[in-house]
Amino acid sequence: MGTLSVRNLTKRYGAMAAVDNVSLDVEGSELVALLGPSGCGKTTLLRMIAGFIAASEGEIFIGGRDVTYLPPHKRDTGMVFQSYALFPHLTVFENVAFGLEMRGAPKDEIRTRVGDALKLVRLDSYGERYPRQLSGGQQQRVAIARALVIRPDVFLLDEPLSNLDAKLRQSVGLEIRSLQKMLGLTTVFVTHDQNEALALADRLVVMDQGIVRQIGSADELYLRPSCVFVASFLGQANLIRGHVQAPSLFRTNDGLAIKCDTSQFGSGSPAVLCLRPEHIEVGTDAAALDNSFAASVQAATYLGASTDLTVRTDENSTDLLVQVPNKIASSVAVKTGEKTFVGWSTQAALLIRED
Amino acid sequence: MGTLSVRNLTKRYGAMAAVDNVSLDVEGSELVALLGPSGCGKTTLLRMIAGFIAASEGEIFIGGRDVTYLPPHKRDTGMVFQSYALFPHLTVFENVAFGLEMRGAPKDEIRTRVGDALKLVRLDSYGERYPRQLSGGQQQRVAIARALVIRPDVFLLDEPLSNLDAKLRQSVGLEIRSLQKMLGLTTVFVTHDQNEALALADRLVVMDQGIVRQIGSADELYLRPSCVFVASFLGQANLIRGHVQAPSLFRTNDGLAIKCDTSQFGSGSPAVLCLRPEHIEVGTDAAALDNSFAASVQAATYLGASTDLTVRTDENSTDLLVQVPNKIASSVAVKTGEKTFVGWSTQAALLIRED
Amino acid sequence: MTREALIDSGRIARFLLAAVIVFVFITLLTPVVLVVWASFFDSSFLSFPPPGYTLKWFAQAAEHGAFLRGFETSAKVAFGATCLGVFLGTAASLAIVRSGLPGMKLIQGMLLSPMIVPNIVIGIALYVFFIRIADGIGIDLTNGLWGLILAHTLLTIPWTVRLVCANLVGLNRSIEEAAANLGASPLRVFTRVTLPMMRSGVIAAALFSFIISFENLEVSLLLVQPGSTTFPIAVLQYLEFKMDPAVAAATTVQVLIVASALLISDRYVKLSRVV
Amino acid sequence: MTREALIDSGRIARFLLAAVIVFVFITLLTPVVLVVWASFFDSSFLSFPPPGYTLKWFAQAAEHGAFLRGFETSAKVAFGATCLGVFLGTAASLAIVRSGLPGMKLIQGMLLSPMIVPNIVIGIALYVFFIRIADGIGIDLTNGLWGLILAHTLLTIPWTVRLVCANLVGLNRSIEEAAANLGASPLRVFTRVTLPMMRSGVIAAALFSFIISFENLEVSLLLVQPGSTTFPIAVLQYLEFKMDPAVAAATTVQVLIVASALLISDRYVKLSRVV
Repeated sequence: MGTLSVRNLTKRYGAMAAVDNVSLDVEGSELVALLGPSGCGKTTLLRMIAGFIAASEGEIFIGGRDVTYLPPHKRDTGMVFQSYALFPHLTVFENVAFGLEMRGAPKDEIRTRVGDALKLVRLDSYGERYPRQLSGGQQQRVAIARALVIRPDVFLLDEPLSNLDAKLRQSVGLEIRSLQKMLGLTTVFVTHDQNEALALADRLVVMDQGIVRQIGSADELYLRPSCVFVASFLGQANLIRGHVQAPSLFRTNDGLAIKCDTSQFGSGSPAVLCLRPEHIEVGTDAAALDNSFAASVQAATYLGASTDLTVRTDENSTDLLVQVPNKIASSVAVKTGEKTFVGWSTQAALLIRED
Repeated sequence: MGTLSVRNLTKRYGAMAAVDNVSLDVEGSELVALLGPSGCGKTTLLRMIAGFIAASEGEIFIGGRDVTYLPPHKRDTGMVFQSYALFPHLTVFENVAFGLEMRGAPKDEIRTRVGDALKLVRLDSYGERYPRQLSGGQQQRVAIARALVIRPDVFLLDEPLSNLDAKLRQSVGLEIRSLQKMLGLTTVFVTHDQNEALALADRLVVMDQGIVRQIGSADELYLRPSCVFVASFLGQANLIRGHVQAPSLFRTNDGLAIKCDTSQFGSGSPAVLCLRPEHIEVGTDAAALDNSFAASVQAATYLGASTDLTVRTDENSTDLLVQVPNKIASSVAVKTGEKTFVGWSTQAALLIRED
Repeated sequence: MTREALIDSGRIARFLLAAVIVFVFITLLTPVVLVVWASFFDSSFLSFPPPGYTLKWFAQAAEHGAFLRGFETSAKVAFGATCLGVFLGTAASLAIVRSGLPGMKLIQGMLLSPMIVPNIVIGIALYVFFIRIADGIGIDLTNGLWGLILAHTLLTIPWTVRLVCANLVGLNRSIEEAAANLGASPLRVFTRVTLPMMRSGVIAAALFSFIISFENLEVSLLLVQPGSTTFPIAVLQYLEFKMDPAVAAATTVQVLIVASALLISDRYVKLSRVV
Repeated sequence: MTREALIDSGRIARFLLAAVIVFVFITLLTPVVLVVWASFFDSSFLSFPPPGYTLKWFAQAAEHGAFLRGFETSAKVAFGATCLGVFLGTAASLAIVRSGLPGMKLIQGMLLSPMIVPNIVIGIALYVFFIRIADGIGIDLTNGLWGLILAHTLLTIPWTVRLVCANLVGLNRSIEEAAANLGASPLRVFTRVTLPMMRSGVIAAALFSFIISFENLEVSLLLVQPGSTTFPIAVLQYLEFKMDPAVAAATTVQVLIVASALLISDRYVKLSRVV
């Protein structure tokens, strides 16, 4: 399994850069997710790696080999398309065998390897069927087998779960992850779904408007987002604008004074306070925390495992979204309009730069 | 605002019943969500209420009036379609005015009421545009205004959020909810998305294969599901088959003995144990709970606000999915393979009937 | 492969594609160009190369009464056949697409029937049929405008059904349901929503029907009166006597009229989406 | 409204829809039925009602050499024009759909050009053009099979482009990308994936092309040799002498052949999806 290395890659359409000076290294056997809203350039980047879109600038190396100017059929990447893109006129067996045939593999070897690949995705008895005779999840697995059977240097997946229904999405996702780990595949995975990316990837690349906003592991991105975009794209966040008033003291535009680590910012400089809803405590216990305010509950939405509260501070009327886990034992129903306290520790309050 | 009452409603296509003997009462100003997987009959039921599908059996009353055999245009329901179904050849103003024109309202009244409706959905300056000139979210709001301007007896929404992207979905959902509350609309809302239903509805109707599985508020359905289907469809659940061995003692098929309330079941009868992942504790503290087992962590998936663990009991190797909230203060990273304990209180363990 | 080689191979592929298109379209345009060119030849026989150029054949064609009368007759027949064919064809399309009856595919296949019978034989069959009608109920359709219109309607219906069905299949049914939901009776749903949405398909059908009817020679052959022939038959009859650029001139005028009609309607309905 | 009234109004609507379909299809089928019926008439002139029925006209038609020779010529011409037209038209379609060049819509509009020029005039233009070619480079196309084939290719190209483009637009481009990704060179992508996926469009185009060419009378009028006319021209020439059921019999045979060809190909490509 090779590594993948992308250096200063840019794709321009006229004045607009769909992918803007992106550099990225994917280690052997690593699964990296490209994550971002639609139009952020993640699919363009994947298609540039596969060779379907020519680079305007920059280089792509697969296993140390410069493939920037190679056509797609000479790149040895195995791609799974969002629409699966199975050959409708070929059987499942013929679909999976296609890549080996193109490589001129002998008949016997093709039969063995296709059989193994179909066994890997638990479709060994489906070889004679045509794609239209399979369910969406089965078609997906054929597409995976077809891409894997050629033992690609890099495994590329373009929103592979987006055409599956919710329950299937989770199990197919875990299946892809376990195959990837078992075979040690260097993998790039495009998705717009943050939960998918968090659950499956070793590292995440968050993109927006063609630019890489941040690269890191799930907890790095979630707990230390580098910018407002990443903080609001991954999970929920209370993002409150203000400025640093004094060392360890942040003043929101609403006027609240909040104790937090301001070491990255000069006094007086503007910043955004990022507070994750599940890091905020509500109730009388909250009054003892580093930051605490008298507040009232404005709205409560029961979500099964947790309840989302909208809490408004008495001082300066700042609304905060708070997530309270619903534990059986401590299932104290919160009433709308109730007077209470909100609070959070200094560590829970993160200051980030304005975008 | 009228009430809606559906009595023993059935729709058969040949031998197959798409909607099977459904009864449902929706109070005035109540928002009821029809929830279920695709093909469960929820959309058929909604379309029967609107009059697009004729009932095979049963009755539909709107505000006490029997509308079972009325054609759609005489039912006074206001429907928002999944595809919005705006009239492409009419402007936004003309789209919203359509229903009033059909009712022969005078020009002046139409102008005022359409203006008010557009203001309600914050599109007052878009009257002259055509639907194709609007974004998806804006089209959605035009569809809502068009359905509301006729002051319908019942407000019907067919997967209104499914064509919007994730961030918009939440805000449009909350907007629909606040309009519905403000105007006191009797509302039926079809969705396949459990979070949407939990967040927006007063009561949920869970359907499967044309049958109503359970009707109740969000926490009723989540904490006291009546069957395996509801338990697994709403949120995540560990569902473990077994039988009642003695009063307050359940024996799983794997052989684990679990203390729980067995009052609804006779001794020896088969049942399914439903354990919500967030009701299970992991760690040394768990050893003190009503049910506790020595166990090891098999896999951990970081999800931002929480971490999903797969934990296997040492005794009988039963795998359990556990959701641990990620608190800043107690962020103890769980290592795969680590020896620990799992446990849960008697109240957390719910026995339900096999489907 | 270097960057330059990659770009070059892309260029070659694009060049080949462009060459095929250019070749095919030169082929298709050759007759039009030849006809328009020939209408300016200053010679009394159609032959290349021309000794010189003149405009006199346009005057000549305009003075030849049969061309003018042919134009008039063809226009009337095409108008009638278009109205009738579009009306019936649109109704049939609605029935086909909306009824969801089984066997609809078979019926769609039957639309081919006017194509598989040689048009000239359609003409004979109708001629004999019209004689029978004249004998039976005393309405003589054999040599009047109405006989031609009815005959041409057989050509316009299949085009209408094909184009309107293609348009209808793409329409979102729920838009009509929305209208009903807002209180529109079935008739008002049809007039206020269905018809306006079918507009582009119906206009395209009308255009094609008109052109198809106007150009048709064969179906009309046995059904025209000696004094009032259609334009294509006038051209045929003229060619039996002489083959001079006047025919080309008359055709050029006709091509110009049809082409401008197409260009004008393209402003309202994008033809490239329906052709 | 009671349940019964609702059901009744539904029944009425369905009845009206069915009535329109039946009426339109009776209209369309009338010529075919008349022709087939007339081929059994036991009278020497086509007239209703027949005095009796006979099979002798089929024998008569088979013995009439011009019909047989016409069939052969038409079949050869249609085959040639289909091969050439489908080859060029398919290449042009690929270029049109895949190049994404601007101005493609204009070019698609030009496909109409053989429709807006009367076919008989296309025949003249080509006749004159072929004479010029014969003078210039010594290849005489004016009265051979090749001239007819080239002329008919002008009719088959637009049908091919229309049908193949409709088919290509619906194809998922990423299937070809998947083939390239699996190591197929552009040529192998085309032969192994693109061509097989275009199959239904190309077959439909070939069928339509063959029928259109086989039935065409007008383009051929000036281009046929005295000894070797096409079938429609043989019919026209026969009708100049007598109008007896032999013509109907010959046409019935031809309709049967074409209809069975359509039915057989429907097993491989659903015609109702491409027509």
